[in-house]
Amino acid sequence: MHETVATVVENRDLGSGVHLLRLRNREVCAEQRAGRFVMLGVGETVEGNPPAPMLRRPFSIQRVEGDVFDVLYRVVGVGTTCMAAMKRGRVVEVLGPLGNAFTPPAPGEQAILLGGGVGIPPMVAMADALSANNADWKAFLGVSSTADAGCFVGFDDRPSWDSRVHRATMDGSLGFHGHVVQAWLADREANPSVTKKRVYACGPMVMLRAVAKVAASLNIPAEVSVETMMGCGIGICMGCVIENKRFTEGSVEDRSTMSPYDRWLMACTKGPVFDAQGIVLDDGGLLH
Amino acid sequence: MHETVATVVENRDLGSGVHLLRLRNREVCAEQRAGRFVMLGVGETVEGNPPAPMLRRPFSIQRVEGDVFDVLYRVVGVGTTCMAAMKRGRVVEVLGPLGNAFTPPAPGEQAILLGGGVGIPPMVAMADALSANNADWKAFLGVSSTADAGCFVGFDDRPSWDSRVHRATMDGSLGFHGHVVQAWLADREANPSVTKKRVYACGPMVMLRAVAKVAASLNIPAEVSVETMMGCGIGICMGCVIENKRFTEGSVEDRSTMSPYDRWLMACTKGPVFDAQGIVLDDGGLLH
Amino acid sequence: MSTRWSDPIAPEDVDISVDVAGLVMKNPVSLASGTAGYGPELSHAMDMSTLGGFVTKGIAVTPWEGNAPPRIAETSAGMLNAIGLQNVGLRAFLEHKTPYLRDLRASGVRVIVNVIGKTVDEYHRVAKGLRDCDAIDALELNISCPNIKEGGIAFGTDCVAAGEVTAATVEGSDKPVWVKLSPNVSDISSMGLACEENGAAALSVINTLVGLSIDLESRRPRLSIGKGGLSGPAIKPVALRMTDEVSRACSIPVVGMGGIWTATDALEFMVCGASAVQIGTANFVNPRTAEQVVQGMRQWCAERGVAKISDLVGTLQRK
Amino acid sequence: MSTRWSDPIAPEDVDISVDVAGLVMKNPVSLASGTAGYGPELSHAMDMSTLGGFVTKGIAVTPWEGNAPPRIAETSAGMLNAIGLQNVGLRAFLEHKTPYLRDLRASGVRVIVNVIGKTVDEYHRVAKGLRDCDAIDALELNISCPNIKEGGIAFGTDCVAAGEVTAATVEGSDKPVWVKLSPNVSDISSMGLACEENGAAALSVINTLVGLSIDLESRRPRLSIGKGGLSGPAIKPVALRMTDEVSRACSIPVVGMGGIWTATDALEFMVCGASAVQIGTANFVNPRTAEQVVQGMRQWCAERGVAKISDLVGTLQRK
Ligand SMILES: Cc1cc2nc3c(=O)[nH]c(=O)nc-3n(C[C@H](O)[C@H](O)[C@H](O)COP(=O)(O)OP(=O)(O)OC[C@H]3O[C@@H](n4cnc5c(N)ncnc54)[C@H](O)[C@@H]3O)c2cc1C
Ligand SMILES: Cc1cc2nc3c(=O)[nH]c(=O)nc-3n(C[C@H](O)[C@H](O)[C@H](O)COP(=O)(O)OP(=O)(O)OC[C@H]3O[C@@H](n4cnc5c(N)ncnc54)[C@H](O)[C@@H]3O)c2cc1C
Ligand SMILES: Cc1cc2nc3c(=O)[nH]c(=O)nc-3n(C[C@H](O)[C@H](O)[C@H](O)COP(=O)(O)O)c2cc1C
Ligand SMILES: Cc1cc2nc3c(=O)[nH]c(=O)nc-3n(C[C@H](O)[C@H](O)[C@H](O)COP(=O)(O)O)c2cc1C
Ligand code: FES
Ligand code: FES
Repeated sequence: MHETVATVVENRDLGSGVHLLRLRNREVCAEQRAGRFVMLGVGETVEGNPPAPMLRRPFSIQRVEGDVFDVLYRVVGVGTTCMAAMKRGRVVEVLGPLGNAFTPPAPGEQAILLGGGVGIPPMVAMADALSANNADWKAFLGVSSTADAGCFVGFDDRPSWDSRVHRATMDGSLGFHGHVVQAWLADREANPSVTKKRVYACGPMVMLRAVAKVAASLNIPAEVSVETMMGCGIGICMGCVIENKRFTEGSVEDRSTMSPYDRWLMACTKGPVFDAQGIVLDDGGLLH
Repeated sequence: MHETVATVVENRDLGSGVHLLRLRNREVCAEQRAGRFVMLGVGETVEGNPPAPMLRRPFSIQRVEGDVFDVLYRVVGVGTTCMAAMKRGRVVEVLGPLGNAFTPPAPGEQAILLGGGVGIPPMVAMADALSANNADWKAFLGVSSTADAGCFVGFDDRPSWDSRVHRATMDGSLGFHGHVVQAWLADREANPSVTKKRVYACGPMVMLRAVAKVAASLNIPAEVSVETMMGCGIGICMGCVIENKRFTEGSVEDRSTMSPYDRWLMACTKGPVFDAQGIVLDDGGLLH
Repeated sequence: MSTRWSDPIAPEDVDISVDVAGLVMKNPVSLASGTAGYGPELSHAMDMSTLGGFVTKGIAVTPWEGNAPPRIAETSAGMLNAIGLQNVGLRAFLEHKTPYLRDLRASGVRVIVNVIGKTVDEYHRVAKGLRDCDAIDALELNISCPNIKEGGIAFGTDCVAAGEVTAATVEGSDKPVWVKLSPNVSDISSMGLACEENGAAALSVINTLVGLSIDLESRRPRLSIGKGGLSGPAIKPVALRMTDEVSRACSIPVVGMGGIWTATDALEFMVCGASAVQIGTANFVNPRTAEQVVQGMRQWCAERGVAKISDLVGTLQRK
Repeated sequence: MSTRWSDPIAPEDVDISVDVAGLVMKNPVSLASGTAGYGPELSHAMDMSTLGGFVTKGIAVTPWEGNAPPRIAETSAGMLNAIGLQNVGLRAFLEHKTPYLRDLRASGVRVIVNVIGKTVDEYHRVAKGLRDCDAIDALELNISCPNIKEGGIAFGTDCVAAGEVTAATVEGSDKPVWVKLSPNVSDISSMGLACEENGAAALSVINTLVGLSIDLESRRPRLSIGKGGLSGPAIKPVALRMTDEVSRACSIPVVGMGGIWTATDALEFMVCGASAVQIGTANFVNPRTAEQVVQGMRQWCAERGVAKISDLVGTLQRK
């Protein structure tokens, strides 16, 4: 983890409020592992005042190329609006890489990558890592409509992957008509295989819930990367918690080893990657 | 008075933290009279937050040329630091012109303009107005040293005025060695004249006090433009007050017409121009 | 109202009028006391007839000097003020300020006079002096006058004193009496209840938080008298919390304020229980704020099919 | 000290150590409770040995769950939190957290344990449990626990209760007991006095202001439990005012906090009467804030010839 600054190399508008921000910082790149994220200082700083917005914002690292790392983001509020205005050369405060990382698949396992919208970035990171290791993988990526196809950029930029990549839209305007989990299940049916699978997923809560449910019923191990409201990214604000399913629904033995402190897990340090069956995939309705 | 926006035409660095900001807005220009000022929205605005800094800042209008008006300013804090970063094309919120204006000299009177540092701008406005009316005037302008000579820009840009303009520095590095009031008195001695005089002054409090004292002793009418801490510029915050000398030191008749309400005068609406003998030229030590 | 919104309607079909204890206002937005002078000052910068209401600078029975400058200082997302309630006094108010206010009222804007005093009797006398005045609709008592040192009571932080001053003013007045509560208390609801029990028609929530700002180089307070009142967006979370608390504890209407900058801010106060709102500090930064907030509130309701803005009041969903 | 400064001196010649009721700290800057975990978390981002002190997250006699998310929300120049004092409890603290703290203490950083409880007895038991613990230097009682609904007393807003809980903790402890005051009161000085009279060694001023933030579209509070505590630069003027009030009313030292972002902010608290300061919210935004503030304070003193930083304490000039 580094508390440092990075320089904007590019901030590409991909349409529909989705942008690709490319930042240069060698140290951050050196420590990246698929699933990790950075806290970016996106606000405007005026002497004598805190930046506005004040808190840094968390973003997954999508890809590392040399000493440049990429962040794919969607404009949803004040912080991301500030990001969209960043010009080449601008210096940005960065803390990271933070959090744990996805567990690599065991030898012989096929990785199934499921990414929805701006949840696709960690899947790009996984695909890069898996490809570098010549591991077997397939990706199912979904957005609501072709207008959001900018979210696919990390995969679009690797045409050689095309046979592994399955795109889907909710409205059917591009690729598979339906959501990513449906796309995956349809593909399973069309191309049955006996290879062991391991699922990796990132996207809206509703998608992660579907992933966890399907993976459980198929008895496939699944890891999900969650997005909670983060204040610090390093375990000091205790703001980013997600509910520990072993605490609320665990077995008697599970519970006997736990204290009330263990009900809520900090997503920034214990996560953002969790076993899909280990946490309650619910956000009180305030996040997506 | 207009609540409007203006476009930055130029923001020229004149050295030593002094800048000339040129703003385009036809309506503001149309209502300008020497001595008036504008409230500028100088902060950065980020959605969902007030601008930082929040309050607008008051600046004299130095000169109007067509639909462009000039503001000469010195970087002293957060707001003026933001101003220094403004680029051509940037849109700035403007409220103005505000305040009263200098009383023009009576026919036959000679106007003596005394300006110190970033108090010179209203004297530029006066010189422009007087020259347009072919009135007789002399200006005495002071800065601390030649490094601050950028403050003279409004006069430097009118070489034809040179015979009327006397520059002074506190350290003697340019022009007269001493402050503006000394420069004026030295010139009076060197060039005695019987023409009736009327004094107009703007600058630090210590200078305005000297002006008021000398003018009183010479029995010359004098008007000063004061700079107080302003919140609104239009008489609604009651923040910008200066003490009414007629209230504290006035005659019995004076006082009999006044209520306690009259002790403090709002500089934004009753001023910024006041009779030098009518107000207490003291700022509690917190302004310059 | 349910959490879900309905289909959009036309902006002109939204009823944005509100009723504050029988006083119907054409929209929920007033200018807050001390931030809009006596009326004419702002009329050059905005169309005053677009307002729901207008609250005057505090009026005392005699003119007050106010404090020496500096009277204001900026802080992060806020400002401190210690104007010291400089005011023309009751007589000059009636003579010089009511003509404009009478016209403003005739244009459909509710006029509320903010009242200050150092003793219960002084409040009572202002109330009596304003009897039969046809330029005004209601009184708003400012019970957080910073005059404890001059022998006045801490009306704003003591339930008994707040009740007394309310009762005395109500007794003296022929108009509805609103009481403006101080946020510098452990329990603002009991203050509100004390006022309600003594005849207050509505409660204005909140006045400024007491704060201090200093200049480190000179090691002196930035304001001449030392402390001042904090206002602006910095205090909005405290103001929303108190609006919610008071509106649930009391049965008279609440008028909310504290840091309102946008239509969204104003609507948040209504959802938290305010029947109407006031805008203060924002007027200094953009004198057309109130006009824009009114328009924005109407638009927001139209887009969500809210036909009557007052249906939003106090609809905060709790778990 | 006079208002004028002296000739500059070398930064290394400035004595920036302070003494808080006999506890000597190598510099005035600590990390505030609940904003720096139990210590190790921040050590990856900053050099912890540069700190004057470190205050742990609040510790209760048993582990607490804390609240459901969302637990934090941003506001103008501030943030709201309702973590709900999730904590590992006394036993796990002693077992798992003290080893790191012991090392930290050995590096010259003062370690203060923030204590929470729902009853007087719970505070007392934590104090007793921490007796003889050589990893810590002092206790800091958080008496503004948001647990009134669970049957606890409003320690933070009631002088008698605050005095009782102080006395019981002092009685149980072998270490100096600081009490951290709530700003949500009418008169913070009497709260401070009540604690002083009951044996408090120092007073920490201030905890968070109670606030509310809502999401207008869903008409729900942004925090799961509704209200939360406001911190950050927005509250600095209130915190400075209370630091000044408490330090003048009480004779025990005051530790100031609330919105500190820069060395200037920290020095302002000292001039207003704080013997030392704590940094909270700023750690989230820049985890190296404390380190930079310490350096900045030293530099500032050097430039003005202040040879001993503690000479600045309480030197605010009044008219
Ligand atoms: C580990 C992690 C990785 C993330 N990676 C990405 C990414 O690669 N690309 C991307 O576009 N987004 C990502 N997010 C979400 C991103 O952080 C938020 O969209 C962003 O912080 C919103 O900031 P804002 O100021 O624009 O929105 P705000 O104005 O703060 O809020 C707008 C909306 O966004 C939601 N939101 C705000 N903050 C967060 C947050 N920290 N997490 C989730 N939702 C939030 C709010 O509930 C609100 O509905 C990630 C979040 C986490 C925790
Ligand atoms: C009617 C009027 C006309 C003015 N004309 C000019 C001008 O033409 N050129 C120019 O450079 N300056 C002018 N000023 C002063 C100018 O407004 C301040 O320098 C400016 O507001 C400082 O803003 P800041 O944010 O940079 O400083 P801050 O960070 O707010 O403060 C820095 C220092 O400036 C002082 N200061 C802050 N605000 C004011 C204020 N409103 N008035 C006076 N001092 C202040 C403070 O006491 C402090 O010492 C004028 C002021 C008034 C009232
Ligand atoms: C400069 C100034 C003067 C004020 N004067 C008064 C006053 O005379 N009477 C009063 O009841 N409130 C007064 N207030 C308080 C405001 O009416 C309002 O309650 C407070 O500022 C919070 O709202 P805001 O954040 O929108 O400003 C004043 C506020 C400011 C900033
Ligand atoms: C997320 C968060 C958690 C906090 N937890 C505690 C706590 O456990 N005990 C406590 O006494 N204060 C707690 N506080 C209050 C801070 O210690 C501090 O008093 C307050 O935030 C003001 O300082 P600041 O503005 O620098 O943050 C917490 C504050 C925040 C923001
Ligand atoms: S984001 Fe602060 S603890 Fe996780
Ligand atoms: S600046 Fe607000 S009244 Fe003059």
